[in-house]
Amino acid sequence: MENPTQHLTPEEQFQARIDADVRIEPKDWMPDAYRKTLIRQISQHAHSELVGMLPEGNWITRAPSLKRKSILLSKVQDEAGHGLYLYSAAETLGTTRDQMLADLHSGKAKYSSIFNYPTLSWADMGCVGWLVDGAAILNQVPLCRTSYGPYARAMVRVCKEESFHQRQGFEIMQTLCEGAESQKAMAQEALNRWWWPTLMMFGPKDEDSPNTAQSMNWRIKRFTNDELRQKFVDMMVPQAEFLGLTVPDEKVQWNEARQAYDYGEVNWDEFWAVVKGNGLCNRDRLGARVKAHEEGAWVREAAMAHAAKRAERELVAA
Amino acid sequence: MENPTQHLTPEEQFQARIDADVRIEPKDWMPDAYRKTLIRQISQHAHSELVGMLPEGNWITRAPSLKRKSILLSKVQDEAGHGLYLYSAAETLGTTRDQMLADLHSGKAKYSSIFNYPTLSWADMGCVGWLVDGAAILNQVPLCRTSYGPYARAMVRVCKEESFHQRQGFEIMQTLCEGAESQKAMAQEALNRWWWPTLMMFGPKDEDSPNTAQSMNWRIKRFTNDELRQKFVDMMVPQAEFLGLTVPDEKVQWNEARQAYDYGEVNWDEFWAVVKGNGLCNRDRLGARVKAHEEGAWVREAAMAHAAKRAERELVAA
Amino acid sequence: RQQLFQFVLQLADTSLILGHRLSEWCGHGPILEQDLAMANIALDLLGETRSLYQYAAQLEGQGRTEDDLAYLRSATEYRNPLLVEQPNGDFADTVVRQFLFDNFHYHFLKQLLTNADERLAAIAEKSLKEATYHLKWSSEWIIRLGDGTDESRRRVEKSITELWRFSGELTTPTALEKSLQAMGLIPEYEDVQASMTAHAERVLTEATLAIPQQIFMLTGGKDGRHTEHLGYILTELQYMQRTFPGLTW
Amino acid sequence: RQQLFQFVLQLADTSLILGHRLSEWCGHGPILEQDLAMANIALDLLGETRSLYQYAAQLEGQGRTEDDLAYLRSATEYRNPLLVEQPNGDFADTVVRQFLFDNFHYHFLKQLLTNADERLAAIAEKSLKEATYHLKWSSEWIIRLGDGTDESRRRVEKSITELWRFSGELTTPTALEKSLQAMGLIPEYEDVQASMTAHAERVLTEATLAIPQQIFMLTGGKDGRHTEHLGYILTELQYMQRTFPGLTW
Repeated sequence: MENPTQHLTPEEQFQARIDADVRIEPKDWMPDAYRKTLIRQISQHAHSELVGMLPEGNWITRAPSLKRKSILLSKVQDEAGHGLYLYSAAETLGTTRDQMLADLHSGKAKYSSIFNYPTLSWADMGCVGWLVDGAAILNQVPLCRTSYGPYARAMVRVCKEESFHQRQGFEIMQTLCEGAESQKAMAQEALNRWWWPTLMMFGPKDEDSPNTAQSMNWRIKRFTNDELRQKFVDMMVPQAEFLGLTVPDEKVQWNEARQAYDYGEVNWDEFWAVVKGNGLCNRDRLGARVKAHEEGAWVREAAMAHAAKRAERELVAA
Repeated sequence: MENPTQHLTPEEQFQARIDADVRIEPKDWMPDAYRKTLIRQISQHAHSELVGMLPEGNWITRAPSLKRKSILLSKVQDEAGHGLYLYSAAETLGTTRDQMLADLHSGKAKYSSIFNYPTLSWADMGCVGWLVDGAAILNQVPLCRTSYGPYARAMVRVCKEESFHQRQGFEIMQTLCEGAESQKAMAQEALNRWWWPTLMMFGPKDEDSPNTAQSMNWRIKRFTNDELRQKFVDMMVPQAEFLGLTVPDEKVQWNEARQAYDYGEVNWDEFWAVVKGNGLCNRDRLGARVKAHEEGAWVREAAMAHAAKRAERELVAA
Repeated sequence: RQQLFQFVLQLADTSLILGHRLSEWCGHGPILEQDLAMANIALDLLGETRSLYQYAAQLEGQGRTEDDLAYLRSATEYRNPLLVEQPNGDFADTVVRQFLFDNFHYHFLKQLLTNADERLAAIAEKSLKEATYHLKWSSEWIIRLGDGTDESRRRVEKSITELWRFSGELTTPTALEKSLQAMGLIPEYEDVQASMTAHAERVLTEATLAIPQQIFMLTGGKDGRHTEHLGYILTELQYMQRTFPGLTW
Repeated sequence: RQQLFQFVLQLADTSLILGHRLSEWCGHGPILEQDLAMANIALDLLGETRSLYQYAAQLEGQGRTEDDLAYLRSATEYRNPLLVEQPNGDFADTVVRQFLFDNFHYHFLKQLLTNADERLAAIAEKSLKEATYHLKWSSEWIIRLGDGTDESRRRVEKSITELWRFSGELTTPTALEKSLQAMGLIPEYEDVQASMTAHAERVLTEATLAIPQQIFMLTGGKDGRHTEHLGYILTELQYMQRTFPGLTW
């Protein structure tokens, strides 16, 4: 019997597999643009995990109890782990971690802009977990079904841990909101600072996001930015109410017709400023990473030199 | 009429001036040993001011009130000033600040061992002022009448400020001792740590101090170590009693016959260990100075290069 | 009155944090004479801080003291501009930070001399004398470093690139400042900015350095949105008062 | 019981301070995998800290909690040996500090397994598994750095010179420890030291490094006489609890 796909071009065969929800694996043929887009997307995600260690790492030494200190350190450690899975997933597409890091350090590669906001109080550890991880999960859960196999599998592990982190963040907020007046004020102040930046995490409005169609076609993106942003608002507004906190947007109100919350307009000038490197922490974040990398060079060289010596000795002994 | 000193050797003439309490000035002839001893002594004193900035500097950022913060910063600044006078005084003997600093950094030149003890609580700011400056004053007041003019004049300024600092230190202790239980405990704990090290500031016992005789002969030392140590104990024990604090030496008691306080034996092993570089802070102190000097090299070079350019331009313009 | 209180607090926080940063150099400066100079500037700023907090406490009228205001407010309650909380870095960073601040401080205080609020004018008068010296010190060092060695030039250029973006906040009025300006209680920043630009151009030209152009200016500190550096300053600054509340030292 | 309380507190302080130091690396390590490894060791030490403080609180019987013991004691009340409060320095400093501690920790815990005090023996049993891995990690890094490049060798030698003088305190019994040893409640340190020396010789030989000789050993931390580093650790560690006493987080 004739194979129905044999007259198709490789591109058509590729798209047919995607449309049939068959996973693409490293050795499969794939269009260059797909490969490049994925490398950009996965490495950007990996860099976000790496840079994302910094705003939370900022409070490890000041966590208010031994239990919270352990939980926070453990969470940041998980982020390092996510970074590792994701760099590995990206490497299956023919790049290297060194190359990806070089692109991060030169500013060529991006990471999530949310990490260019500072963490100024302990309540920020709550907001980062509750809101930032909450937004990340909405972005990421669909990626567990993304078309590229290694990425999808990495995301399954990442999402499992992220939802755990999100619960921990919510629990920090809840403890504050059930605590003293000073704690509740701290929680509200943090929410005021983090609300809008997390809405920006879903990216520009759909009309300003020209690559969405292609990415959705390739199933490396499954919802539009505005769809996800709406989902987020609908999820978070009731949670804020539950906590007794006020979302800092006067336009937030339930729209019975849409069965969704209306909300105000994001400050897109701020969004683009931060993307372009003009956030409060862009330089400090990238500076910290570059410093760690440069000051660690001799350690990496030593480890390689020792491994080489050892391999040679084993060869001689064999 | 015949000059009665004209048949004397230069050495004898020099000693005659000293014995007559006539000041030696930079351009006067002096024996090499006198010059060397003085350079060693003055530069050691200058280094002590410089290194002495560190243990107190350690609490400037943590001072408990704005007033105390200002007083402390001002005090440490005075020490920098003392360093300057003393380096200048030493330079009149034909050395340079660069040379003296090089000797400090190489470990060849010493500084007062007391600064190798750490400052661990705010009460240490009290003890350093009250006890350490108190001991320094006893050592230094006689030096206002020392035989070498520039040194004696520098010491007049230094002593005036030191006694001001000592009063401030005592006042810190007094405030603590009149304060809460926690403050009084802090004061006692600090006294426990500082008492013995300050007794060591007067140097080894007379029998182990072979250079004392020559120095006294040259009038660059006017009392023996043990004489000064006894004076210190006699002065401080009643002050501690006044504060309601207990000197950490069970042997301290008034000796009616001697009209002085008896006191216990200093731990000379500890004394020599710290002198030899094995105190708790020797490495950190010297390390901090070397670091400041090395990291400041480019600044000093820039200042000199600019001054040279400017001088040249003025010459051309003239 | 409440607005004036907030503004005086902002000025006090600013002097305190910069003075604190400078005091971190104490004992670690590149030249003993400059250790003295930086301690001196720090002391002047601390003196100004105390006058301002004392006045603020009086304006507030809630019985809080200068130390309560300095030691018992959180990072998000602090109102200093971002510039002054930036780390000391190397000596060039410190000099550039100081120059940017002094240039504002001097020209701002000058305008404040004729202020409608007499107490503020009096504080300004005392501080202006000191600020005159500070600006001279930092301007001269900009010139020395810019027109010194290749290394010093490279370093000071780097510092300018890093820190210039914090200078705009000084003369960008917040809602509070606009309101006080509208009441004529504090000077318009356009005038201050014009004098600052003229002075900066003169100094950078003499230093053979270029004035940065088209810098995106960061703001937020005067509204309590700080960089992460401030938190660490406060852990040290406030540790004793937080640990032993209500005691006399 | 009071003495055992003091000793358990000393062990808890030790794990806490070292864990805290390691946690400072988080996000700044030389290799992502080593960020993970150091965070892991820090987490193990924090876990041990909590078990120990909980036990100490119970021994004391005054109703203090683990957090009270960690967050509301001053530097001079802390009883950790000086080694663990030393700054992270470069990666070689951290590795050498860790190696010196792990070598003690592992051999000490091993002796503690058969301890008369069952609770302490139980904590030791759990921690020993972790300490085994820690010692493996730091020993392997000593070997890699010693027998790596010229630079890594130079750095690790410098770290050994700087830090070895803090190793003696670990096995120099204080009055408290002597008293507990006399009661047979904690192991004699001679045995621990012998195992440590043997292991250190094996590792340094493989690393082609010399064992330092005739080092003057610094002590004091276990009696509350610390270096100045501890104070700064505590300003950060304790800031929140000092600022908001008695709250739940």
